[in-house]
Amino acid sequence: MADSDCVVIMGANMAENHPVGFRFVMKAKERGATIIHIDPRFSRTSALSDVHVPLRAGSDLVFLGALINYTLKHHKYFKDYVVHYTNAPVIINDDYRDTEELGGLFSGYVEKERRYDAETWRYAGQPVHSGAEQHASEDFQTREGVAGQDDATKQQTDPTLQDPRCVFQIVARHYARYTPDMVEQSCGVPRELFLKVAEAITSNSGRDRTTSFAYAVAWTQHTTGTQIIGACALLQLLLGNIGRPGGGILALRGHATIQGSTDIPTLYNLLPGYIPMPSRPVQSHATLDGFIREEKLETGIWHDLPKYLVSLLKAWYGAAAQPDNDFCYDLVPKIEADHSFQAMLLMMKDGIMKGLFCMGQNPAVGGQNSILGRQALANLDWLVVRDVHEIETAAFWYDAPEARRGDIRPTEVKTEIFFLPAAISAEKEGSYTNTQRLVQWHDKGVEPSGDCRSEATFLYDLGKRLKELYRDDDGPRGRQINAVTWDYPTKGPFGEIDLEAVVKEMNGYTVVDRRPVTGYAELTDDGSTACGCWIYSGIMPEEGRNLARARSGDDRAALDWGFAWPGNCRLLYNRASADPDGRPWSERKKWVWWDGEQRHWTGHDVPDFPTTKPPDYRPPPGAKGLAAHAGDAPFVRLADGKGALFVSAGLKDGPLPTHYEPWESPVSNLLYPEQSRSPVALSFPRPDNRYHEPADLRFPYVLTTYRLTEHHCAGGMSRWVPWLAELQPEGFVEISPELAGELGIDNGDWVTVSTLRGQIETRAMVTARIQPLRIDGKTLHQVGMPWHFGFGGLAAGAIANDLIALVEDPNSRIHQAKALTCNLERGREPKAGRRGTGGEGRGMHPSRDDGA
Amino acid sequence: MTSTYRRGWESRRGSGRSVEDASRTNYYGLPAIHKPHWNWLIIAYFFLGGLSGGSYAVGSIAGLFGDRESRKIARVGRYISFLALLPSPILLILDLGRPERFHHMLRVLKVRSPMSVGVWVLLIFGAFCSLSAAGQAAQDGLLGRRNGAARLLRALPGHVVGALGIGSGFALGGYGGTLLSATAVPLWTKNGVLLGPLFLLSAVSSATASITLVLSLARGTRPTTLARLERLESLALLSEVALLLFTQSRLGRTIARPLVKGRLGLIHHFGVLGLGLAAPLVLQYMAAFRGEAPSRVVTALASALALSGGALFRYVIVTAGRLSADDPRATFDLASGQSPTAW
Amino acid sequence: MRLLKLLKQHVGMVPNPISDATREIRARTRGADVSISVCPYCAVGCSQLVYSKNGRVINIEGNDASPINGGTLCPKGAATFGLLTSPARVTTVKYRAPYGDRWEERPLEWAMERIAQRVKETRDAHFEEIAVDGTIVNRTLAIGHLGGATLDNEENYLIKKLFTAGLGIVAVENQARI
Amino acid sequence: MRELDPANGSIGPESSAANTGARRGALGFVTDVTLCIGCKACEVACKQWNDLPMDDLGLTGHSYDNTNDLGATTWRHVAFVEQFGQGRGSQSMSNAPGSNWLMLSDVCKHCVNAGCLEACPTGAIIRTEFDTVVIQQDICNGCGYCLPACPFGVPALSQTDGKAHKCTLCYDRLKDGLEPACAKACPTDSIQFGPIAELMPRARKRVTTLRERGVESAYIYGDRAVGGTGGISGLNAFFVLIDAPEVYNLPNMPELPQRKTMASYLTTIGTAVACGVATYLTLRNR
Repeated sequence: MADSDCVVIMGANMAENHPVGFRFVMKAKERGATIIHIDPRFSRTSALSDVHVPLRAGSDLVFLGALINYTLKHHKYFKDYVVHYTNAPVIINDDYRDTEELGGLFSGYVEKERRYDAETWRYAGQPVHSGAEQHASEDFQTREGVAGQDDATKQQTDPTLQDPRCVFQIVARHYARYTPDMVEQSCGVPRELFLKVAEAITSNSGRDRTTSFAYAVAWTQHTTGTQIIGACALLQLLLGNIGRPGGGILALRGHATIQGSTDIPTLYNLLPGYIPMPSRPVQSHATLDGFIREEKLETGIWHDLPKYLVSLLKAWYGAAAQPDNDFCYDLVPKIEADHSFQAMLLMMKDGIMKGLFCMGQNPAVGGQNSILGRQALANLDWLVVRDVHEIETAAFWYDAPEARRGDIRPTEVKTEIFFLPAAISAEKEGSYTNTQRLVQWHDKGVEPSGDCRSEATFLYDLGKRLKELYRDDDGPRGRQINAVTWDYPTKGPFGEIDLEAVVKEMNGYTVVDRRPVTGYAELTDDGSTACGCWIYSGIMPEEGRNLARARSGDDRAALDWGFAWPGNCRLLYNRASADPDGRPWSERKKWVWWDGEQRHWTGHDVPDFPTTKPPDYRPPPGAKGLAAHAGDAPFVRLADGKGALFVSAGLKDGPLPTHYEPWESPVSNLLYPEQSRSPVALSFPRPDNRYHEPADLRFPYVLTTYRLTEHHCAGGMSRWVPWLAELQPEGFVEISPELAGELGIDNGDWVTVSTLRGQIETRAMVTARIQPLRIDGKTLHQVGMPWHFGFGGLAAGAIANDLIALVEDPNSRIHQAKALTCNLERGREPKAGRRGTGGEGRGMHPSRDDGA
Repeated sequence: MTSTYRRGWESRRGSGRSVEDASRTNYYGLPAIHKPHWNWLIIAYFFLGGLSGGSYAVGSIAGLFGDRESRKIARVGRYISFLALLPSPILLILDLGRPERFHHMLRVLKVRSPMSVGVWVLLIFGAFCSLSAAGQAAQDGLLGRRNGAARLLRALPGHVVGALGIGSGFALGGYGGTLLSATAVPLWTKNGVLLGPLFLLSAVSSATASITLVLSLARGTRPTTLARLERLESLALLSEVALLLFTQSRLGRTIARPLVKGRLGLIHHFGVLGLGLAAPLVLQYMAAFRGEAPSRVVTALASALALSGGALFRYVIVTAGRLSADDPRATFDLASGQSPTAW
Repeated sequence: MRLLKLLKQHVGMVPNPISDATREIRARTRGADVSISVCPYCAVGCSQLVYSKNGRVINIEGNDASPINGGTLCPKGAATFGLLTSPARVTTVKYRAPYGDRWEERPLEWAMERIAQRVKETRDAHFEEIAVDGTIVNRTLAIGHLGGATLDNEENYLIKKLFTAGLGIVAVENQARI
Repeated sequence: MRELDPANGSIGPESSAANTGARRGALGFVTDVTLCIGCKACEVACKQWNDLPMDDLGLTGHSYDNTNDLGATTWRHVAFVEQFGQGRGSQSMSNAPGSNWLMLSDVCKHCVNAGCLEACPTGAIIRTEFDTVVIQQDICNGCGYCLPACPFGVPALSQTDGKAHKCTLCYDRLKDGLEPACAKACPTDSIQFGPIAELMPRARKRVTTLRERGVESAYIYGDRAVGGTGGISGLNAFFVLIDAPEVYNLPNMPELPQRKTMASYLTTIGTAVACGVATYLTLRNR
C-alpha cells in the first residue's frame, strides 16, 4: 500500500480501526500519493486524507458505478491490461438481458423464489454448467473458482472490444446511467467533487501508476455488500490495478485471525481451504464422486479439488478413511439450509438449537437485532461461554436492559450457563492469519492463571471426554466421533496439546512416514497424503520448521517474516504486475517478471503463477488444470485465468454489480425505481424482526454504525480494560448541528433512537463531522452510532445493535448495519419503558444530567 | 415500542450547540495551566506568617528606641510575632501531600525558588523570633526567675537580637508575594514584582494594626503611642491601597476578572478595599480631621478592620489567582507576547 | 572538596540533587524473559514482545523487527498488557444453573465433564443420520458454535474438526459473517 | 517580543541552530500534528509502561477527547479540535496535510529551563543526563509549587499518593537505551524521539516541506521564537503545529516564571527598607 499513488478508503475507517495499517497509507501520502476517503462521516481517517467525500450511507455502488462509467467514457482504462488479463473481450450469450433492459432485474429472475437462474449469464458457446441451476438455490458462499467458466479453451472473444455482446460493451451499457449527476442526486456528493475524485483515481492508474482501494465492513454490511466489492474489483481491473504493487483492494478485517477463521473456516458453509460444505439439497453431494463431479473445475487450480478433499478427509478421519469407504465422506455432516449467524439466532429463538458454544464472541451486543439475540440465548438449554471478561452474552439473564427493567426475571430463564475463563494470546501459542493472509505465530509467554485455559486445551479435553463417552457406541453417532483422529502430543502443566502438531496436520503430510509435504502440489487423491487445509500447505515444509514462526523482516515484501498462503506469495495474482510478454509494466511498478535467460518468473515476491510457464505459453487443446491457462493469464485461481469483469456464475444477485437501495432507505432507487431493494436479499420478516418500508416517514434518518479506535468489536476485550475504557467511556450518537438545531438538541443531551426492533437512549455528540446531504432535492440527515457498547464493563452504553434488523446479503449472508433508517428524539426514554443503558449517572454535564 | 412521530421543530428548545461551539477560541474552556491546590491552610499561613514577620520587624524597630512606650510596642510585637509563628510550620506541613517528608525542604537552597528561600527564611526567622520571644518572656518573668536558662535569656541583648532579625521578619512578610509571583498564574505573575511589596505592606499594616489593637485594649497605653502606631498603620494602608489599585489597573480586563466579577469581586471591593483598607483610613482621618485624637474604641475598631482586611487580602489574592489559573483566556492573554516582561 | 561539591549540588540558583534511588533506576524489562507474540485485537497482525519475570507478564510492547508494525502499536494493542491483567478478568469457572439467580463457583473438571454430558445428551436427542430424502447427512442442528476470529488458526481447525467432522454440528460460525 | 503570526512563520529553515537552547546531547520529542491520527496509542502505551491508573472522567463531549488534560495519571494527552466553521471536510486535493479536525498529542515539554524544576523546594525535580526533567518520587513531598510554576500546566498532584507526577520521558527506559513508550507505540511517527540536535533540523525541514505543500501555517512550537520563549530557551519536547498555539491549549509566548524572581526580590527588599525607615521614623518618640 505504501507503493500506491492514490489510496481510496471507502467503506472503511482505516485510521481508526487499523491505525497501524494506516502507517502505510501515511507513507504513501508522504511520498506524494493522494488519499481519498469516501464515507458518510468525517472520521479520523478523513482528517488525514486529502479529500473527504461525504456520501449517503448505502449509496456506495452508485458512486463506484459512476467511477466505472467515467473510466470507460473518458477512455481512462488500461487497455493492454484489460484486453489480456480480464474477460472484457469475452462474448456473452444472446439470452443475456441486462438490468437496463429489464428495469433493474437481470434475465433469469425467478420471482416466486426471489432468486436468479444464472443460465443466461454464461459465456457464448459454453455449455450450461452441470450444477449451475442448482447452485443458485443453495446455500453456499460464492467460491472464487466458480466465477469464471468451466473451460478456458472454448471462449469466444473480441480483442477489439467492439462486439456489442462482449463483456466490455455490456459493462459500458450497464453503467451508462451511473453519471456524475446521478451521484449528486443519489449519493449527495456534488458533481465537481465526484469529478475531482474520478480524475485523481484514473490519472493515478495505468502503466506507471497504481491506485489501491481499502474497504472494511461498511461495504460488506449491506444487502448488496458482495456487489459493492465486485464493483470495486471491476473498476480496479479496468484500471489495471490488480496484482500490481500499490494496487489492489484491501479488505480491512477486524479480528486477529478473521482471515484465518475463513481460510480454516469456522463457517457453516465451508470446509478448510474454501471447499464448499456438502449440502443435502444438492443431490450430487450425496457421494464423494458426485461432490467432486459437481465442484471440480476442469481448468485452473480447482482442477485438483479431489486431492485437496481426500487429503482433508485423511487428516480428519485418519485410518478410518479408506478408498473403499470413500474416505469417510459420509461422516462429513451435510448442511440443510442457511445456518449462518443470523439464521442461528432464529434457530435458537425457535427452539431448534438447544446448546451453544460461544468462544470469544459476544452476540448479546455484537449480534444484529440483539434484543432478539438475547431472547434466543434465554431459550437455550445450555450455553458455554469462553471469554476473558464476564461479557454480556454470559450475563444477559440478570444484567440486560430487559432484566434490569424487570421484563424478564433470572428465575424465568432456563439456560444453563457455563462460563469458562479463557487464556489470551500471550498465555498460549498458536498462529493468527492477518488481513493480508500472513500467518504469524505467537509464542507462549507465561502460563495462564487460575482456570484460564486456551481453547485448544478446552477442545482437546472436551474431544477426549466425548470420545470416551461414545467409546462403545457403534452407531453413526459413535462412528463419527470415534473416527476423528484426536491423538495429539501434549505438554505443560495443563496437558495442552502441542499446536505445532496441528500445524503439521494443516500443512499436510504423507501418510506412510508422516513427513510434512512442501506444498499442495504434493497432495494426492488416493489417500496417501493427509492435509487439513490445502491452502496452508507449505507452512511447515519440513518437520519442526514452522514458517509462521519465521521472523526476519525487510522493508520490501518481507518474505521471511511469517507465511502467506498460497506458498508464501504476498501479492495475489502478481503475474499481472508484468505485461503480457513478462516485462514489468514500468520500472516504477516492478514486482514480478519473467527472466528470459533463466526461463523462470522472478522478482520481489514469490510468484503465485507457475514458475516456469513462459509468457508465450498457449495451452494445448484439452489441457486440464493450470496447464489450461495461457502464459498471460494471471488469475490462477479462476477457471479461465482472467480477471472477471462479468461474473457469469457463482453470484446470487447478478453478473454485474447493480445499485439497490439498502433494505431500509429513506429514498427510493433513482436508478431503478421499480426495484428499490435488492431483489434477492434474504429477509426474515417476523414480529420480532420488523422492517421499515422504504421512505417510511416515521423513520426519517439514516443510521449507520461504526467502530472507534479505542474499542474492539463488541467490547469483550476492551470495555473492561481500564486504559481503553477511559478513552471512550460511554456510548453516544453523532448528529449534525443542523439536525440538532431542528430537534433542539445540545451537545451532550440525552436522545432516544428507535427502530421497529428497539429503542435506546444515549448521549448526543453534536458535531459538524456529520453533515446533512441533499438527496434528490431534499435534505437528508444521517446519524452514526458506535456499536461497541453494552450494559457490562467499565465503558457502558446502549447497544446499537438493538436497533438493527436481521437481513442478509444473499452471497455472504452478512447483515446490513451500515445503512438503515431510524427515528431520533430529544430526551430520554419515557420512564415507564426505560431501558437501562448502563451508562447512567456518568453524564458529561453533571449539573444538567436530567436532560428530559 | 416507538413513540409517536413528532417533528423536531415543534419543540425547539436547545440550539444545536455542537462540539465545535465549545472550542472556538480555546480548548473547551479548559484551564491551560494547573492551579495550585492551596486552600485555607496556605491562606492562613500567608496571613499569620506576614503578621508574625511584620510584628517582629515593627517590634524590633520599636525596640531600638529604648523608651518605655517603645519597649511596650516591642514587647507586644515579639509576643504577637511568636504566637503567629507557632501555627505556621504546622499549617505548612499539613498542606503537603506527604507531610512526613517536610524535612525534604531542607535538602536544598534554591535562590530562584521563593518557596525554597522562604523555607530557610522561616527557619532563620523562627530562631530569631523564638529567641526574642523567649528573652521577652524571661524578662517578664514568665519562665521563672531562678533557672539558668531564664537567667541566660534575660542577659540576652534583646534589641541586638531584634535588630539582626528585622531583615528575616520583613523577608517572611514579603516572600509570600514573591512566591506567588514566580508562577505561571496570570493574576499573580502579571506585575508580579509588585506582589512582594504588596504582601510586605500588608504584613506591616496587619502587624501594626494588631499591635495597636492589643495596646489600645491594654490599660496604661499612652494616646501618643497609639497615635504613632496609627501613623505607621495609615501609612502602610495608604501605600497598600495605592499599590493594590495600581497593580489591579495594570492587570488588564481578562486577567483582573476574578477581582472584579462575582462573589470574590464583592469580597475584594467591599471586604479588602472597603472595610479592610478604606474604612480604617477613614476612621483615623475622620478623627484627625476633627483635630482630636481618636478614641480608643475607634482605634481598636480601625485596627481590627485593618487586621481582617489583611486576612481577606490574602484570601482574595490566593483565590483570585486560582480562578485566573482556571481561565485559559487569562493564561493566553498573559502569554500573548504582548509585553509580558514590562516589569 | 567534597563539601564544595555538596554545596554546589544543593545550594545555588538551580541545584540538581539526584537521589540514590534515581541513580539506580533501570527499565524493569532488564533481565526479563521475552517471547514474541501477535496482537490479539485486529487483523493487521502486529508483532509484540511479551516480557515476563518469574512467570508473570510485566510488559508488552511492539516488536521493532516486524515489517508490519515496526515496534508500533495502536491503543488496543498497547493495552494488551491491560487486557491480560484486567482487574475484571475472570479466572475461575462460573456456573449458572437453569432458572438460577446467581453465579456459582464450580471446579473446572466438573464443568468439563458436565459440558461433555450435555453435548452428548443434546446430540443424541437430535442427531440426524439420514434425511427424509434418504441422503446420509450425519448431523445435528441442535448445537451451535459462535466465535473463532479471535482464536488461533489451530483452534479454529480443532473446532471445525471436533464439532463438524466429529460431532456433526453444522451451525459453526464466527465473526467473519458480522 | 513580536507577535506570532503562524502564516508568516516564526522561523524559517534559514534560522540558525540557536533557536533552541537545548544542551549538548539533549534528548526529546518532536510531535507532528500533521501525522497524528488521534489514535491515543501514546496515552495507553504511556499508562501501561508507567503503570498509571485510569482517570475515569466519563464522557466529556469534547469531541473524542475524554481525558481532557495532562495530569498526575495522564502523561500523554491527545487533544481533538473540530474546526468546521470554514466549510466542511478536507477537499483540497493538494496533498496538503492538515484538516478541520486537529489532533495533537500533548506531553511534558521538558523545558530547557524548566519552571517546575526551578520552583521545586525539595530538589525532587532534577535535570537528568539526557537534559530531561524528572520528578524523583522518593523525594517529592507534595508541596504542589511545581503545579502553578509550569506555564504549560503539566505536573499535577496525585490524589492517591499526594506527590507530583508528570512525564519522565521514560527515564528508566532511556537508562537502558530504550525509546520512550509513547514514541515507540506511535503508529504514524507523529511522535518522534531522538537527540534534539537531529530532531530540530528534521522538524525544520518538515515545516519547509509542509509549506511547500501548501500548509502555510505550519511552524515549530517550542523553540525560542514560540513556546520556548521568555527565558525558557526552547522545549526539549517540541511540536509541529498548523494553527495558533491557543487552539491546542498551549500558551503562545510563555515565560519562565522565575525569570522575574530576582527583580521581585529587589522590589521586596526595597519595600522592606522603605518600611523599615518609615517604621523607624513614625515610631520614633519625638
